[in-house]
Amino acid sequence: MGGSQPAVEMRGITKVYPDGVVALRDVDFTVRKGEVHGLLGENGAGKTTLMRILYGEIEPSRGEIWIFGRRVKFRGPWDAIRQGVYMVYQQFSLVPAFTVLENLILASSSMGRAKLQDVRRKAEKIEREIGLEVPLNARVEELSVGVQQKAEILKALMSEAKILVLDEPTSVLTPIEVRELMKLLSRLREMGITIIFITHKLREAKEITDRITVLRRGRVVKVVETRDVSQEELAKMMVGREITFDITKKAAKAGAPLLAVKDLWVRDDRGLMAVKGVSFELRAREILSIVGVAGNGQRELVEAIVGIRPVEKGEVVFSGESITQMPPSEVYRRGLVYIPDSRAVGLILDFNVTDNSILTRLKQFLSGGRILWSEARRYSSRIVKEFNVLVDSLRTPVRHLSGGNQQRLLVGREVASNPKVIIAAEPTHGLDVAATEYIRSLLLKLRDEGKAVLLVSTDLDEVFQLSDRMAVIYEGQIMATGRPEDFTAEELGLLMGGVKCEAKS
Amino acid sequence: TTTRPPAKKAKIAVLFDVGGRGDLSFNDMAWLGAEKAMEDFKVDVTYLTPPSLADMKPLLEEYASSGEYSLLVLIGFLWTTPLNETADKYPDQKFALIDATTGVVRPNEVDILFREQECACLMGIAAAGMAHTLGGDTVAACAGMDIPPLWKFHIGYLFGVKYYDLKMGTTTNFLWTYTGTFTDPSIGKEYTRGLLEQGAKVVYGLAGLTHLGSFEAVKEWHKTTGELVFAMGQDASQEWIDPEHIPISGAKRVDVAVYTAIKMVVKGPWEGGIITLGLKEEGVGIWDIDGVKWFAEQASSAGRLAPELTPDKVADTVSQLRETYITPEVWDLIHDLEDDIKAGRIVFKTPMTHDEYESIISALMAAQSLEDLNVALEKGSVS
Amino acid sequence: MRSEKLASWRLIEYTTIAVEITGSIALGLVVAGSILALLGYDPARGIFLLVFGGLRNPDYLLSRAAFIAMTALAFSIPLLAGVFNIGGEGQMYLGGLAALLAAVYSGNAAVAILAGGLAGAALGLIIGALKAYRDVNEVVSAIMLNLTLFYVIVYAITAELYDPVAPHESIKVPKGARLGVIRFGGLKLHIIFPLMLALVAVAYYLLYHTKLGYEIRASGFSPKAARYAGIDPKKTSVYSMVIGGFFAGVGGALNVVGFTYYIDNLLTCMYGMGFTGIGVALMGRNNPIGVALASIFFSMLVLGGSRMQMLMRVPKEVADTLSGVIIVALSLPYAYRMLISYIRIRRMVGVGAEQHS
Amino acid sequence: MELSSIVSLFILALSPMVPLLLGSVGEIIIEKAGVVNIGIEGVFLLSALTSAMVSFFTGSLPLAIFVGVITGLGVGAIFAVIGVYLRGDQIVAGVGINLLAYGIGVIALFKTWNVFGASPPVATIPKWVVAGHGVSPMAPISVIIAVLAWFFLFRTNTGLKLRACGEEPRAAEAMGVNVMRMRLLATMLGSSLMGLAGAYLSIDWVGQFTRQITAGRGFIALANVAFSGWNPITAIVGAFIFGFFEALAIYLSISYAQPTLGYVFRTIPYIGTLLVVMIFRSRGRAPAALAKPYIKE
Ligand SMILES: Nc1ncnc2c1ncn2[C@@H]1O[C@H](COP(=O)(O)OP(=O)(O)OP(=O)(O)O)[C@@H](O)[C@H]1O
Ligand SMILES: Nc1ncnc2c1ncn2[C@@H]1O[C@H](COP(=O)(O)OP(=O)(O)OP(=O)(O)O)[C@@H](O)[C@H]1O
Ligand SMILES: [Mg+2]
Ligand SMILES: [Mg+2]
Repeated sequence: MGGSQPAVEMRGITKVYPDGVVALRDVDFTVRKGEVHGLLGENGAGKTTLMRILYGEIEPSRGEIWIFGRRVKFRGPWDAIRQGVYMVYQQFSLVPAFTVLENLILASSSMGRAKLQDVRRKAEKIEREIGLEVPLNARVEELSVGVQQKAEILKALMSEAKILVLDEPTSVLTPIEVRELMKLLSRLREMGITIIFITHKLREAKEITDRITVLRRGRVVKVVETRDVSQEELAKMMVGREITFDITKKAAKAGAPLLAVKDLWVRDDRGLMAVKGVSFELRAREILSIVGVAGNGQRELVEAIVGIRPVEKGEVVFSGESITQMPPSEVYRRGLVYIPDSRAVGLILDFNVTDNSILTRLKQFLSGGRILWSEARRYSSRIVKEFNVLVDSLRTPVRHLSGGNQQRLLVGREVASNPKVIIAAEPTHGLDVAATEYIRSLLLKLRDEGKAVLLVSTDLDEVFQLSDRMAVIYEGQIMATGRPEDFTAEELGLLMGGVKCEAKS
Repeated sequence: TTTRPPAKKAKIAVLFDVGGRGDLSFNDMAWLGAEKAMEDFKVDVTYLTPPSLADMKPLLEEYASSGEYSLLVLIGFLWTTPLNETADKYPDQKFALIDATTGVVRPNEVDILFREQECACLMGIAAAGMAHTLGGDTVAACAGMDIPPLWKFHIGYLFGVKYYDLKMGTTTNFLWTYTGTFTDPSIGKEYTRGLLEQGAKVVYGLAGLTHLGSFEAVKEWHKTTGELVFAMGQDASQEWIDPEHIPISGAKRVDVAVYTAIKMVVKGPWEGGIITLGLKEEGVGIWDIDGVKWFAEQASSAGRLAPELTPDKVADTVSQLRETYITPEVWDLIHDLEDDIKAGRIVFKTPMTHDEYESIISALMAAQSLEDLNVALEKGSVS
Repeated sequence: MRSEKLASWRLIEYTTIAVEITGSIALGLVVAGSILALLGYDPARGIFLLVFGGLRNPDYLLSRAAFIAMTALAFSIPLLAGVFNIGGEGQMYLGGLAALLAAVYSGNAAVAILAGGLAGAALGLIIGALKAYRDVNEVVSAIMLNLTLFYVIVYAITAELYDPVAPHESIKVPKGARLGVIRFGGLKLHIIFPLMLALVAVAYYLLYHTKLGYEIRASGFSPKAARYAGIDPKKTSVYSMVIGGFFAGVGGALNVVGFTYYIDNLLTCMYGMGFTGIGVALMGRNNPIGVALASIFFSMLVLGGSRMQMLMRVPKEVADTLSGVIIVALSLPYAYRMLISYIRIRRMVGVGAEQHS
Repeated sequence: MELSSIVSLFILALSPMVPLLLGSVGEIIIEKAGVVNIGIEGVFLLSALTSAMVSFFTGSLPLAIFVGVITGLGVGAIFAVIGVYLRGDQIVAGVGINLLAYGIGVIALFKTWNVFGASPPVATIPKWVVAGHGVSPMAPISVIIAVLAWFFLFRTNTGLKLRACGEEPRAAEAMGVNVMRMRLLATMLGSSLMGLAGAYLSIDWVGQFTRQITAGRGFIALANVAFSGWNPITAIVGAFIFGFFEALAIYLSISYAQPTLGYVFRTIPYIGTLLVVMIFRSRGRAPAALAKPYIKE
């Protein structure tokens, strides 16, 4: 036996979902003991599916799994956890109504009885050792996404996993947090823990992994040593064609002001003040980014602008008219549209494509209270065509679309109405390279056509790539505004963490 | 050789009201009569419980129009209007309506009614008598819903209690309560507990399955407080259920009514119209010990009788109780009134409206002399 | 390529639904038959009567289905908006009472039905508004109101609105306000059924072709997304309860002006039909057309049960049991779906699965 | 009203409280795991039946209670297989079970005793005497059970896992909870409490089985679940308030001479409960994944 046994060996894995989707075909996947192994691929390539199988959550239709040389058959994650496998999901797997500590107890109790005080002590020890800060007694639903992600990782460390699977763990973290996570992963590797790391960010994959497996449409394209490949090569393997990375941005020639927010104060769901006197102006032909760690009032801010959330104080002016507290449908109609950060909010997943195409624009498809379905269908097929939404039929429930295609539909719907101002929150969250590129160039194109874009993002690459101006938000206040050249990534990271640097505010 | 086809049996259908069989009183008694007729006349009897009131008329039409049945026996007053709207359309179909009347005389319809007051007044005397022997002064009734047959019970029962008071010079509190249900024994039990709290010594069960809870309450009261109290049953003899606490039951011979109707069709003579059954016709009354025993035997053969009991034991216990707690003077009162009624010297009024019912009750409650009781009477007077 | 895939997707979807429904019914009937055999009755005859016995009088069958369809819609429409309306029973009682009074005072059936609908809608409004604006769980308020209304209406009929000639019944709907029959040549059809079809069509139209219907469905699937789209899910849920209440009220009205012409003082004319509606609504997958079919199927079982009782002397309760079995079997669509996909996947993956190494 | 009457009312409130409390605590456990069992009535009925039978034929009360509980457990298991493993629609299955139970109850009555309505009286649990009233030992027992259920749900590892299944089954599964099995077990546990309530109905309160012995109490228990905000301790309050109003209604309708008014008094428990809910808004909310089948693929 000894060290030569691979930690994970999956052989001939085929997975057919109940509705006939073949997610994986004859996949062989091997992870060496103690390495960080990257798993890359487009949206829908089957990465998550493969890992869910490894974690015992779903059964393969065919194929075998070995863990440390032992053939295993997991009936559920509880079996996997007992064998030392632990997975941190793409969507968080925390119970929102519970406190962090309760979630930790829950996770620990699958290995036997977990005593409250023991779990707390152990959690605090880990927090101290690796500098994670998570408030144990706070309810998960009250935490920002970034903190939730930390809670997830804390949970995984508590499980004393020997094989740790991380499915897109960095997509909601700030650069500083990403760096911390990377350091953490290195330390775990030193401790002999095997890590499987899924990401769409090739830079991260390059930085942290030892080897990489690339999946495309359910098949393994290649297994490579990380040091032997470049990011460009990786991208090409994933997509099967050349990818241009540098999106060309023409110089900004900002036009007339379209949207002005004046001293806006907004409360969050718990009734606490989340936006405290924010003011800014957005002009035609410009992309203004609101940069910040998730949960610093960005959502409340944009919801208040479009009228979903009541405004405590302040004013929103759009094209010279006050739209403060105007009903959202009216705001949208006037040409201010909003792409929310969650596809489950922007789309009704159980509705079909046509139904969804008119969600925010229902009034335009009405004639005396009746919905003009033929027009709706025409509109929706236009969106599908124009924005390359891959879909069987307009009657397909949106739930059956992959995330990337859902995002295209969502963005397409909002853009197709020819708005003046687009508020886009995390428009590329979770998308693969190709889809990300598509959405980003679309936003630039819109800007060049004379529209204005308010980009709300936690992804600094995206922010630097797209914005003409940026504003850093921290705890509901704008810390600094400026052009991308005015900031280094480090400065930005500090500002996002609430540390003011002089001269930039 | 050819075998003659067997003589075709007459087919009879018994249509219950929505409650259907299983109420241990009214509907079950009806089925008893049908079963007896089945045996005695070799007729084929089938039955049906309609799913709801809305189904009654269509179902009735369906069976009347089929022409298959010699007689349709309709059990309960819910059939009144459906029958009234159907009977004329099918002159060749015979109908019997039990315990209600359409108020119309038709050649193809016979309505059989009961004079419940005649039984209830005797029960009232017995109840008042027992209450006083038990050292109390309150009698009560646990009734189902506010419907015409119960109005008659109410009037009769109250009449009997007042009659007792005025004859014996006592004052007896009278408690009457509608539980609002015929099917909920737990509510029956709680109402009865409430009545016992208020000092009731005897509780008359007039609520179908609901008053089974009264029996339990009375037994439990005795067990927990050590104070003996009684319940009285109705329609069927219910003494066998708990002979130590149910000394007496009122009879309402729905079985006789059904049997009579079937007999009229099978043996003749058939004559449409309205028949009322009272003490004289033995359509109502108090179950005698033979009746008590017969019901106990039925229960015993179906395995329903408590293991420690036998029909004889039931009969013995009951007659013992009746001897101990219903004194000869009380029996005399009962028999006197019974004779008057049987001889037709006294006829009770049947209230036609709720107002009339209420006014009779309030007049009876206020009665100061025997003459005051005459408000409940159609004919004759008490003295 | 695409269209090919689409065609096969549709085909699979429809065959799956067909298999689900026939499978459920077949499974239910097999179990029901075994119960009959176990109790010593002839299962074949029993099942035959149960299913087809109600067809002897189609006019009656269809009319009877009508008010159940109404109480079913009363459940379905709020459910689509995410509200659990267990109060159809009380809304129907009140609708029946209002229809009776309106019929007596106006002498017009249309007015009576409208009055019934409005009364039910008012009750729906109360439950819906209590939920949306006072956080009172709709299950609590609906159950409490059902029972309260039962006793209040029984009291009203018993003590105030009774018919002096038949005191256990309420005053009657006047002749002119009773729903009649329509005749085509020799065929006659009680007008209730066409009326139900019209109302089902209205419900369908409302849900799938109007703004309000869209908003109801959107709010039910995702209140968050609805709010984003500018829909107020609370207000929408109240509307859905008003509409649901309206249908239940119409159900009560149809019962009174179309069938019984009075309310009895035990409320047996309507008792329980609101709850029956819940099962029927779910059998019909909360789609108005499904609801119409399910209410007819359910009425077939009820009347077939009566037939079985009459001809085979099978107690009513046995028929109820059999209906229960069939309803449980109908709750299992997903099981059939899993079965079908299991078979398909096995076929796709091939038999030699285990030999791979 | 005199003091003694008030004391009486408090004591008389206990009998209706017991089945409501046990029923709603059972349902709370089930719903906390994300399953809704609307078939409370059906479980009540079947358990009432089996324990009445055992009590009648053996006279052994412990055995009767045990069989009632086991009946609840069995029905719960069947329900859970349908509603959890086969992903049947839980509401439809619950409605079906209610119908089925009623039919089975009556069939059993006529197969056993040749009657359609009610079993003969059976041996009942002896009562304690408190202030001149019979009080069932089940009253304090049901309160203790509610407290234990609270402890179980909110203070133990298993309770935490159970609640996780009702809040976020996907996350629970990712943390190693066997969601389906937990839901099965919760349904069985909760249903066995309903079974105990059913046994109480027949071998304690009513003293026999009747075909409609539940009289809609299962639905009121369902309402009490929402009333309590899914908290067994608050459920004690809810069940007691309802029982109190019921006793008050009976007291009033007996005390007033006009008999028909009894109907009006019968509305007191319902209107009273509704008012209480409106005045004291409950803070608890339904488990997030309630009634949603857990589908893995
Ligand atoms: N529950 C499901 N039922 C049916 N098909 C599914 C299901 N989940 C995923 N799929 C399909 O399986 C394929 C692989 O999905 P998977 O989630 O594994 O992709 P992925 O590589 O993780 O993509 P991403 O990068 O977007 O996370 C996709 O086509 C997807 O639509
Ligand atoms: N054919 C399908 N049938 C049912 N559900 C599906 C199907 N395809 C995808 N889904 C579900 O839809 C959602 C999105 O699908 P998919 O996993 O392909 O997206 P994605 O690219 O991984 O998006 P994201 O990474 O943001 O989740 C998932 O919850 C998946 O389980
Ligand atoms: Mg994904
Ligand atoms: Mg994925």
